[in-house]
Amino acid sequence: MDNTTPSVNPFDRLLDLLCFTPLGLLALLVLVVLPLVPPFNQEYLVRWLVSAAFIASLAIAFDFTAGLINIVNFGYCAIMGLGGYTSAILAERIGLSPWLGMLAGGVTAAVLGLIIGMITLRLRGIFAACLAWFFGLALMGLATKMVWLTRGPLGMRVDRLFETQSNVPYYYLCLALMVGIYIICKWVTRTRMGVAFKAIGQNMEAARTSGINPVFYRVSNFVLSCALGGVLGGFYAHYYGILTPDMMHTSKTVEVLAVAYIGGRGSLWGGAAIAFPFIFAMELVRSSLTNLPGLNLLLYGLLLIVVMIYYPGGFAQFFDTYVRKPKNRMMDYFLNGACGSAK
Amino acid sequence: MIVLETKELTKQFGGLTAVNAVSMHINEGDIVGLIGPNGAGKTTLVNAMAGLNPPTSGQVFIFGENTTGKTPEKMCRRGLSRTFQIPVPFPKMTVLENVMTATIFGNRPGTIRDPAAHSRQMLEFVDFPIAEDTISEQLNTVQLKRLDLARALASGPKLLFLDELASGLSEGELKDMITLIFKIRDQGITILMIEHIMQLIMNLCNRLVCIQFGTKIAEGTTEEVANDPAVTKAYLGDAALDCAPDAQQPA
Amino acid sequence: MLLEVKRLNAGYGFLQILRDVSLTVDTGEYVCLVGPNGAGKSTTLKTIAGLVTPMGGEIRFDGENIGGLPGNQVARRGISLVSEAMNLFVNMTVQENLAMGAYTIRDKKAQKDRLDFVYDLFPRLVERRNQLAGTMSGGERKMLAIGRGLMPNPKLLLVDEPSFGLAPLLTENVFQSLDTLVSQGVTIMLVEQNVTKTLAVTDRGYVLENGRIELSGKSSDLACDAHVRKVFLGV
Amino acid sequence: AKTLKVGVLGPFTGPSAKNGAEFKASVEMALDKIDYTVGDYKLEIVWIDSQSDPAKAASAYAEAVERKGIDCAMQNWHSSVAVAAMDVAAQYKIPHWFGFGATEVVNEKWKADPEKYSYWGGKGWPIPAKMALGYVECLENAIADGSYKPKSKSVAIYGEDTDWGRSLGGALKGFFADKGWEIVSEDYFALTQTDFYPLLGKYKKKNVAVLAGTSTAAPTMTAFVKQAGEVGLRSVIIADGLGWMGDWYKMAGPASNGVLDMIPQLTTKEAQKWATDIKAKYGFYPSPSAGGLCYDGTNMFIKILKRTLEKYGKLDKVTIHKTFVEEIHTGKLTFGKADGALIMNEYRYNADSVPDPVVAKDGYYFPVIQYTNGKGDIVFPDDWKVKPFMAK
Amino acid sequence: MVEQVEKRIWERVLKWCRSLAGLTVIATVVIALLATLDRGGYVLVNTVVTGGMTALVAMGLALTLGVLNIPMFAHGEYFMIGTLVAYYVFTPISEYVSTHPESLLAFWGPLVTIVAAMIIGALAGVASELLVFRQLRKRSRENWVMNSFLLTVGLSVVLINAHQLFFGADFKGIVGYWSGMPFSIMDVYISKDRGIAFILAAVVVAAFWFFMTYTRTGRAIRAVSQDETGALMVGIGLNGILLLTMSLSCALAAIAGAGLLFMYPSYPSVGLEPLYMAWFVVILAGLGNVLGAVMGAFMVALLKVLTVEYIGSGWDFVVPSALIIVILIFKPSGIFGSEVRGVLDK
Ligand SMILES: Nc1ncnc2c1ncn2[C@@H]1O[C@H](COP(=O)(O)OP(=O)(O)OP(=O)(O)O)[C@@H](O)[C@H]1O
Ligand SMILES: Nc1ncnc2c1ncn2[C@@H]1O[C@H](COP(=O)(O)OP(=O)(O)OP(=O)(O)O)[C@@H](O)[C@H]1O
Ligand SMILES: CC(C)C[C@H](N)C(=O)O
Ligand SMILES: [Mg+2]
Ligand SMILES: [Mg+2]
Repeated sequence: MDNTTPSVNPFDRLLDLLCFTPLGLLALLVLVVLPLVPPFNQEYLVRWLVSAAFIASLAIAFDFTAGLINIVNFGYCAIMGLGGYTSAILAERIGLSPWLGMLAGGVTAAVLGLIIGMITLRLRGIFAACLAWFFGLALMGLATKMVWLTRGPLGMRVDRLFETQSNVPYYYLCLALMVGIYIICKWVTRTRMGVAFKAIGQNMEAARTSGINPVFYRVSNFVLSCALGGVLGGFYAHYYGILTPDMMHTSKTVEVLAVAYIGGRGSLWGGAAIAFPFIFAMELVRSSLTNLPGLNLLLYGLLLIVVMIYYPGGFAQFFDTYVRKPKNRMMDYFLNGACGSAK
Repeated sequence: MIVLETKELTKQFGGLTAVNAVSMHINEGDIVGLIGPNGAGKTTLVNAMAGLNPPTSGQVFIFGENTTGKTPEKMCRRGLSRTFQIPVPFPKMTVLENVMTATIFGNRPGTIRDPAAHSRQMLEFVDFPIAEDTISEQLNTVQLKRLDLARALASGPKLLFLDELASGLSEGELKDMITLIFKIRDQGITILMIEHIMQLIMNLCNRLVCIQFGTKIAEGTTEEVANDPAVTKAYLGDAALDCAPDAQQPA
Repeated sequence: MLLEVKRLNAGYGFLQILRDVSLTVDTGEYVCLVGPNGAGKSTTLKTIAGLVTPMGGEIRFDGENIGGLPGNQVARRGISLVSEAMNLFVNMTVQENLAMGAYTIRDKKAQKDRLDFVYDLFPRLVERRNQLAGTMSGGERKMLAIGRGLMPNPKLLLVDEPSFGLAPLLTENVFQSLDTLVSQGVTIMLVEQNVTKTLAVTDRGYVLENGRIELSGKSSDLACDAHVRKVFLGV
Repeated sequence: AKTLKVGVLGPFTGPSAKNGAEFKASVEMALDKIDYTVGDYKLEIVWIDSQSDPAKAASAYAEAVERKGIDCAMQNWHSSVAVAAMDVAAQYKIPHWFGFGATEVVNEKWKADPEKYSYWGGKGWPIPAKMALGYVECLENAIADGSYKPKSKSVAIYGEDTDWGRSLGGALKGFFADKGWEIVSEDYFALTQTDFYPLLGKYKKKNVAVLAGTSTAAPTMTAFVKQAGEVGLRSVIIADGLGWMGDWYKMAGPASNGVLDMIPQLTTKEAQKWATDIKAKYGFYPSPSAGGLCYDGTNMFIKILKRTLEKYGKLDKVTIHKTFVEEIHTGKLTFGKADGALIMNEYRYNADSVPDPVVAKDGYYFPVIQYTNGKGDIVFPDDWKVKPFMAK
Repeated sequence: MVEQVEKRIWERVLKWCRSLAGLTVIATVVIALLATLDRGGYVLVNTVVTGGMTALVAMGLALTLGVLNIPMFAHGEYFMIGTLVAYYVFTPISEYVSTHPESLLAFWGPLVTIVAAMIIGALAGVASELLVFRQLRKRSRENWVMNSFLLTVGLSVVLINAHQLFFGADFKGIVGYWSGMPFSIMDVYISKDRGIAFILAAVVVAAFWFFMTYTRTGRAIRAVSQDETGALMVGIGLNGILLLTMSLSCALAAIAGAGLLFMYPSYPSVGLEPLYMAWFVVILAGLGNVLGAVMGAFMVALLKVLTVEYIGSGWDFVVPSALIIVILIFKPSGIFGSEVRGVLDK
């Protein structure tokens, strides 16, 4: 909200425009080169990278609703699944290109987001979360029972996006999606819309009497968040090559939610930052301790409990309070950027 | 000129009629007091007029236009603001951000160049005692009410509803409050206030409306209403005698 | 001394509100605590009642240090708080609320006696005994809150802003009830914004400003004190 | 010595973990016997947990290839996993042996690009349509010889809502309809459902003569059978899959008397010894259709490895795949009772059948059995039967 | 005088009938009767029996919501603990009984099992309260509903996987508790297990209701649910009550689990379905409304039975979800109204 000082050089201004700090940019660069350097150039690690980037993107888009307007969209993965199914069905039935399919997935998800947004309008907190949850369950039920369309639990086979067998292109695509989603979300929060989101998330009545139209802002928030989820669903479909109603299950939403909250609600970047180490740690435990099946999930549950008890603000809050206040000016620039906004 | 008028306004909650066919009006430049026992329906009446709880039946006219059932955000754009009996502004925002939100959304886009400066001005205007970067959940009730007032003023109202703005103030602070409300009135803002503190009512208001069990029992100039036996019986008790208007009332 | 508070420090989280507050209340006294907004009056009462944990200092009640005990333990020792927010059980009836007030009394007969006492004091509650507390008007709730505070036959009753948000008629009623109680021998510590009124009815008073006790003395003396008049009455 | 890393794909965690446990036990038993050696190769097992989820299974599979460096793989339980895993196998050119996953989809996919999917060597379980006829014939026979007189020729189809449940249900429906039975209803329920009172009440009202269907989840299937008894249904119940889990009778109890199932029996001495060995070592009785088939599949894989070594002098993914194409898909290499097969007479594949094994009485064949007190007796086909079919 | 009282009661009944709660209850009963006439007695009987069991699970969930203000996602896991304990207690008993059929245990064994499950369930509740929820409560009450909800999500993951790790993933089930012929009501057969489980549920629900309304401790629990500070002020030990409530709620879930072992064998994620059912009920009835949950359980049961009857098996997720969405739209606080403050006010 502050005016930028005129002495800022063009690089910093661009960076600020893209909502990145120098640290954030560095992190992004690391992610970009990661699949090219050993040991990360092995395909299975690239797969882990893809799933981390995927969860990270979902966490950002999820946090856009949960963190900003304080409504937990508990059916988020079902909406993502809707995007995936749309894209897959269009590709299969009318041969639509997967790229357009992903967009179409975004559009259907957005329409559903519009409906859920309109309906939850009158509801608060936990009720809205429950409603979204039951929407998700109903959607999953439909995907299970509309066998003629989705093949139900039998799973729907989808053509993959790229011809190659390598996962690297998928990784870059997903990374690009992640950065794009982050920038879109962050941009929106910088406009007056962002102020409105914060306001209606905190006190609906005061927001309304201050002249904020909650219908418009709440619904647009839902629509954007769901649309992004739908696009990601399209990516999921054309990456894994198979869709089952299970991908819409609550436990999938829980995974996203855990990453977003451990990362730090409302920060947008927290979930993305935490997703990579989190997914890698989980996969490592799982694949190294195969004789103790379930141990990785047990650890993940414990982690969630510990974070929630001792640091409910998540990683972002920790970072903001302890790391982000350096004495040194160079460090300060590095961590906070020249203009002091974002990542 | 009449800035606000209600016709047979009624509001029911389930079986309970909280406001029962109330017709009243407010003239431009007035400070009107709305009094009545606890649970009489004052807050409900104000909510119905401000669009927060649409009335069950009856009509509201604001600046001559029928605004019955219009949403509060639309009312706000038309120049109606209000404070809350139990204020909880945006708890996680700083004091300044709170006011800025109203500045940004309450005024037509483009009319205010520098929202931050405008908001600071508002805080100054209401004499806000605490640093502007305090997170507002750390404020106490009285400070919250003051903040709520600044927020309400920031959206540039022509008509302002105040719901028990002064409860919890000590006698000295009441004096400051009286001065402040006159200052607001002098900006050309018409005021409707709910209040239980007779000292304030008697000093500030030129007209009073008294309701009981949701029904209007008296309306008129301050003296008329305050001396109305029905009002004395229902509301004031002996206390009315203690709080005759002060001599030093500014013109 | 019934209650002796020595150099009490207290606050919320890292935010300290009370600084070295010391005060005493003797059995049968009617004492008031006045001060401007945010001075920490409610915090003082809440700390005595065990709802806020003290950061330092001592609270002696009947000779025993009760500082740091949780609220329920304090209540068991005979201190009752009628809080600003009243904290009624909104989905219980008046009678049930009063019964909860006597939670610490296990003797059925004694409970009955206390109930009769409260109903005598506030006949209005008798009429409403089967109404849900959440549906009562503000003044009735205040009566109920005071009534509930009296149920355990407390040695010390702490009352926080009984007139807050009440219509003048009801305010009058509440003050009269408090007077009656004092005349029946209950020890009361009152916090109230209406300073003139408060100083007129109580015996002794403390003035709290910015978390410190600035003045204390007989209420009639305080009422004439120049500082008090300047701070509270603006004259 | 040289090592050959063999992946074993199975649901080791998740809802079907019990099957995973049977897989694990059977594979270990088979490999223990040869001391994990084939020729001068040491076999090293890499467990690949499918977690009953195709997406996760695909990741885990790829990881096993790249990180743990498996050269070949075997087994699998779920159809949905098979559909996903066969792509991964094709991608890395990993020969995969004996994956279960009965679904027609696998066959369709396979046939669409036989070269690419030839890595999905041979299925461990043929499509349901090839098996389900037995039930209908069994009942028709009984009607013909007068030992079974249904009030009406009506049948209700039920099943778990998965590829497996629907394909078997569909097949049964077709066969029954062909023989002039009336299909009263067709219901598919969630894999985890265990309360069938409403559904069974409906069947009771309609007075259905036969209930026919399947579920792979033991709690589901046993609950269905048990509750059918409780609501007083007198219908003949076909509960395909009831006996697949070793300990099923502990849950189903006497309500299972008279229920029909298709399950290979542990008829031979070796087979029974194998079962007691597993019980002694792992603490549970294995089922012939999960553990037993897996055990046979593993042994057949060992035979394949031996042949490959013989023929090409080395074991790697290329040579093993060559054996698949040249020896198995042509029907040259088979595995039968003489080789020590416990369950089937002979596992044999040919150009027409691939990826399925040849279904025939002397090949891969499930007899129909009827339970009494937890023990199944073959009631069909006639030349194997030990007891006649008995209506309730 | 008597007449007047009668008239008063009559008026109140009439008023209740015209309220949403009354209308839905009446509609439920009417629909149930119509469906029974249409399809036969089993519709009614199944509804009642299924409803009783659902009530047990839902009541515990409503209790944690109402008193502790925790939207419990791990409730199913206490159900799972109930099944697990019951399996390990009952298996030896049933082996003993099979060799000594005349022993008293043939009848009392199952009850012993259920009581054991109840005790362990209560202990599990105590452990979770002490190790998890109290730790959070000590640190911060801010955003409590959401934070505690996430805690329960974590708890659920931990418990499911702990089961998998220590007890394996196989199905640990039994044939049944009581042997013997099924009862028959209205030409519908009900197994002894189901019948007794229903009676058990009815007894527990009644006892629980009595406890909550008439005992000192029960009242204290309700008081805490309505105002924690108020409860402290009148001398109610908050920690004790919270602990008690948690253990009660978990014990209820465990009783349900143990009572239904014959239908739900124990395995790690057995609790998911009961959890969903319980949430359906609790939302339908109103968050935290314990007695409403009992009524709601029967409604959900009817809905389930009718869905299977008229639409088909497997739709019993879609239809209730859709209905609950509709209810939330028109009456967010549920049919019987919500008693939760933190949820409603914030
Ligand atoms: N949302 C609601 N639902 C049901 N009843 C309500 C609702 N809001 C207010 N009421 C009831 O309507 C009546 C009028 O309430 P209102 O808040 O308008 O009183 P008031 O005059 O502002 O009183 P006070 O001076 O105590 O603030 C009260 O009896 C109250 O209980
Ligand atoms: N729960 C809380 N958390 C943080 N700060 C608080 C809390 N409650 C009160 N405060 C702060 O403590 C200070 C003293 O509050 P307190 O309520 O004791 O004042 P008071 O003298 O009773 O004032 P009033 O006349 O407004 O009731 C205020 O500045 C207030 O902001
Ligand atoms: C092995 C089969 C009988 C069952 C397996 N679940 C499938 O889907 O094919
Ligand atoms: Mg009011
Ligand atoms: Mg106070």
